[in-house]
Amino acid sequence: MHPVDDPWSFVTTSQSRSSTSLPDTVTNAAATPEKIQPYAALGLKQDEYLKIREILGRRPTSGELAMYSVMWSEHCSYKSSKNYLRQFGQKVSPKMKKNLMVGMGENAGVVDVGEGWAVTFKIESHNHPSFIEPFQGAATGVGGIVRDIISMGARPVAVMDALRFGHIDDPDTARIVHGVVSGISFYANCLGLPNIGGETYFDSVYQANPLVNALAVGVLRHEDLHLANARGVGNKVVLFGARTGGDGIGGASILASDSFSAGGPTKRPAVQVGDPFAEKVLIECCLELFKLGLVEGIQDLGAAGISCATSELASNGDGGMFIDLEQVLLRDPTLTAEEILMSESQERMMAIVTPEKLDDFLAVVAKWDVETSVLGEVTDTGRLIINWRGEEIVNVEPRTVAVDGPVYDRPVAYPTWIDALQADTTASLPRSADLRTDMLALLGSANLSDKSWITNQYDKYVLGNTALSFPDDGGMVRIDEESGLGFAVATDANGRYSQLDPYRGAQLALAEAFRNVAATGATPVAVSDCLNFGSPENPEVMWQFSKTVEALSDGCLELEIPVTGGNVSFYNQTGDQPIHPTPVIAVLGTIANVGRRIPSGWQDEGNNIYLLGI
Amino acid sequence: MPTILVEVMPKAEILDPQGKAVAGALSRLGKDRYTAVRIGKRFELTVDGPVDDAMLAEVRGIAEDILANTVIEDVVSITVTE
Amino acid sequence: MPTILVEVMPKAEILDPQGKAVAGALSRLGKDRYTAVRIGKRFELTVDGPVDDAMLAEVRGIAEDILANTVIEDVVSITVTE
Amino acid sequence: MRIGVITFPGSLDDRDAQRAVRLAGAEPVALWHGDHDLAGVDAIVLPGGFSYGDYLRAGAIASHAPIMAEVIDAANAGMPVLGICNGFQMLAEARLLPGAHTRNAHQQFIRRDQKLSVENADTAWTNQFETGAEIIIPLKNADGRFVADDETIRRIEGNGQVVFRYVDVNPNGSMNDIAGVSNERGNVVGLMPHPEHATEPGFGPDMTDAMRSGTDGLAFFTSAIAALTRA
Ligand SMILES: Nc1ncnc2c1ncn2[C@@H]1O[C@H](COP(=O)(O)OP(=O)(O)O)[C@@H](O)[C@H]1O
Repeated sequence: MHPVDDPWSFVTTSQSRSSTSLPDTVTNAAATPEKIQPYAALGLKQDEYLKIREILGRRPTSGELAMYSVMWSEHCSYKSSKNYLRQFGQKVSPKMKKNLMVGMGENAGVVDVGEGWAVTFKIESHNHPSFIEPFQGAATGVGGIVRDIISMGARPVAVMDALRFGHIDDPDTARIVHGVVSGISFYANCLGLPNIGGETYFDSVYQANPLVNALAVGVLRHEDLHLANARGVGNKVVLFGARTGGDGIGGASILASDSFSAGGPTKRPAVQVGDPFAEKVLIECCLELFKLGLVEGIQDLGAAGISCATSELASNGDGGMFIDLEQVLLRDPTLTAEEILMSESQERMMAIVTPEKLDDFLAVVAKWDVETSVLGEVTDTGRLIINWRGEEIVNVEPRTVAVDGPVYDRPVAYPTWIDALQADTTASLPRSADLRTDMLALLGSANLSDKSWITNQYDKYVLGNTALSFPDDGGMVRIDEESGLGFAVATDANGRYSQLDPYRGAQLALAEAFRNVAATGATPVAVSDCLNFGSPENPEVMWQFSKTVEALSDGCLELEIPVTGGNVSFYNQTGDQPIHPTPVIAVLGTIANVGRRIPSGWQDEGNNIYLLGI
Repeated sequence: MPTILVEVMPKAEILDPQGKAVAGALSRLGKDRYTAVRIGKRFELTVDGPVDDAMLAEVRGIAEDILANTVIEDVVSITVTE
Repeated sequence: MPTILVEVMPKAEILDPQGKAVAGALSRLGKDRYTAVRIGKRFELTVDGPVDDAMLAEVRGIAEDILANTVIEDVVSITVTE
Repeated sequence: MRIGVITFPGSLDDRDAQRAVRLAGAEPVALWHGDHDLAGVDAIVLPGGFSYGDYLRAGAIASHAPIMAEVIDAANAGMPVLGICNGFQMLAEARLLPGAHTRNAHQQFIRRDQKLSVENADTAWTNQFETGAEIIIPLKNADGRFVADDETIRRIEGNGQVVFRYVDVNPNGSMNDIAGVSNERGNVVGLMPHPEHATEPGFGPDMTDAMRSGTDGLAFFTSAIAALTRA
């Protein structure tokens, strides 16, 4: 039994733990309803815990509690944002749906770009891990978003990074900036993905809460589209890629849904370490599996690891799955069942494979030296059942874990300070008599300075298709070498505008990204967004959030381009002080022939210069 | 001049991709009696003057704060040679 | 299980920019009694079964051929622990 | 003319090298590190990337790949072999080329459009250049600092084995500004910059007259074709 005052006793890596310790079984859970469980330390509220007991008709086993706690975390369940994000699916015109092959809800949205090609893209945050361990945090952020792209059946072809750091003169800023930039450089360069653009911005509101948002784009032929579902009774559930270790255990709920001050170092879970080489091999291996038609469904393992992959695959498929957790290949043999369920070890994928194709599947995986194990199969029980050492430790309806988590209508309050902030216009700023001084101050400011010290650490040449990148307004990549078909992407955000007026700030960011894509010569076709906010439990933050989503969905309807996916990152705050609301908007465009791109910068002597707009 | 040797290894529970790659290479070359390879760092600090307790304490601090990243690495030994 | 420890250092005549960078960082922090810092590698090979002379000879070969590049590095020690 | 491009786990610019071979007028042949088979090719390119993550040392683990036995035999028999970036590191680790590579002096990955001088236009991969020509080729690496002992440096400088030198900026601290070297016979050449990324207008390095227009890399591949045609 776990004493309440040490709720982490089953998720630490203490040496004393014996690897033969008996797991908490379903039978045991039914027999010991009175057992006290550490739900609060795992980030669950009391009513959420009671809800789990109600769903199961008994107390959860420790394994089930681990699964529910990570999957019902803000990070995985979108419990505070779900009610708002619906607007992206509601405010749509027929034109917005026309080229959409996969919309929101899957790992990444997919857009038909013609000639039998499709493009998938998504932007995601890795803010909190990047503060704790900037290099590995940023590196694994790139790794995670790239796996989302592979799991759609696409070849990843480009990345971008939107970064926000604290004040440039703060002593801690250098640690974070250089760690983050070299982490992104290391991981993406090593994967062979060109970096085609991004943003870098310094402001003290991000001091102890930097924003590291990574975007990846992939291309695929229409017939290669894959989805994350487990269908076909008897089909095998296969885990492949890196071995499972003690990385980021509890990370999904603790790292991503609480402020840093809570917890403290003793409970701080191990950070994840990325291995881009393993991921590169995994990409090539997956693409070969797709080409040979050897997988029925596929899902990457990110936050919440096996808990997430099994419950999501089962929910999106026939509903039943049996897993023998002992088949998971471990890096650390002392891991407990609960730790294996929660581990966030990187560079892993889960596939559904028919029994007839299993041998061919294993042959391809062996060719790439990727480790694999068959964990179980799709069943018709409607339950996700997980065994460990011959005992049943999980028996749940998968949708209750992955889909029907709690949804909150959090209180919303208009921030009273905003009127004063808006009233404090530039009129009150001192005017300097000297334009030269103002100009020099601007030129010397961190946010307007040249970013090539960052972009020079990023490979833009690899794959040979980069048509535009820094210092252009948007990145552009050729998809088809024969026809010249290509896509362009730009990301933009302005937290200061959003702080002043979250509705108009979000629309300005959307409009800027839209313009940046249009300015390359491409036609904007889709949006992905990463919404970085403070705590949703703060009604003023929730108001900012509600205005932002309303603004984006209205704006997208107006511009007639759909939101195909994105990410919400809450709890970006230091103590009680939230960051500025920072929706980072990525717009994707298409262009029939990248040869007709329009670079930024003066091109030829004698060209005329025009200023357009109002 | 005396040299202080600081040795740093990746924490046991943290993935060591380098070690993994070398272990794989060894087994592909038919050298398969090595069940694991882990790769750490070896720092040689050359010191001007004698090494006393105060200096050793300072090195201990440097090792934890600068030479190792204690989020993912452990300082496994500090020794003086010569 | 026994562990074989192989230690590799950059050759003395080869510039070690990483070591230089660390030395620079130390002196900027006011820790200026360190006249040089050199950074090498520490390999821990876990072995299945006892370590005999044949195995040690094999490890010596592996160290020279794979673990170190003898154009720029020296194998400075091979020891068995546990 | 068939030019093989070997893919290792972690190779990144292999398809780019194949494209460059095609643009230069030869037939690219994909080769696999795990095979003991050169498929009858006339020349070989070891492409750029991070084989085995560049763990241990860049190129070190790949230099022990099965196919390297055949590459070493072919190189010693006079077949043109080009190592680009990671391929250069592998050739050095395999001792087909002199010297070694360490981390860039400034400790960071660097990508830039690099000016080089062609110091020796008499190799299998440079015969379409003039000696002394200045070319612009993209460079991108983390472990690109060429080092060797004094004796070796003296020898390769004396033999004309220094094939390329960095001009204006030494991007990684390489000794004597050395960007690329050859073996004594001149059939094996390795360099850190990436000629395959300067072969297609619109996707190459910036040149003084137009952005992304550089195609100075094509001559590497046409040189190999010329060397083989002459042979
Ligand atoms: N973190 C980053 N990653 C990749 N590219 C970046 C990053 N920061 C800035 N850039 C690129 O550098 C160029 C200049 O950026 P910036 O100074 O923000 O100009 P702008 O205001 O025109 O976007 C752009 O092409 C942008 O994409």
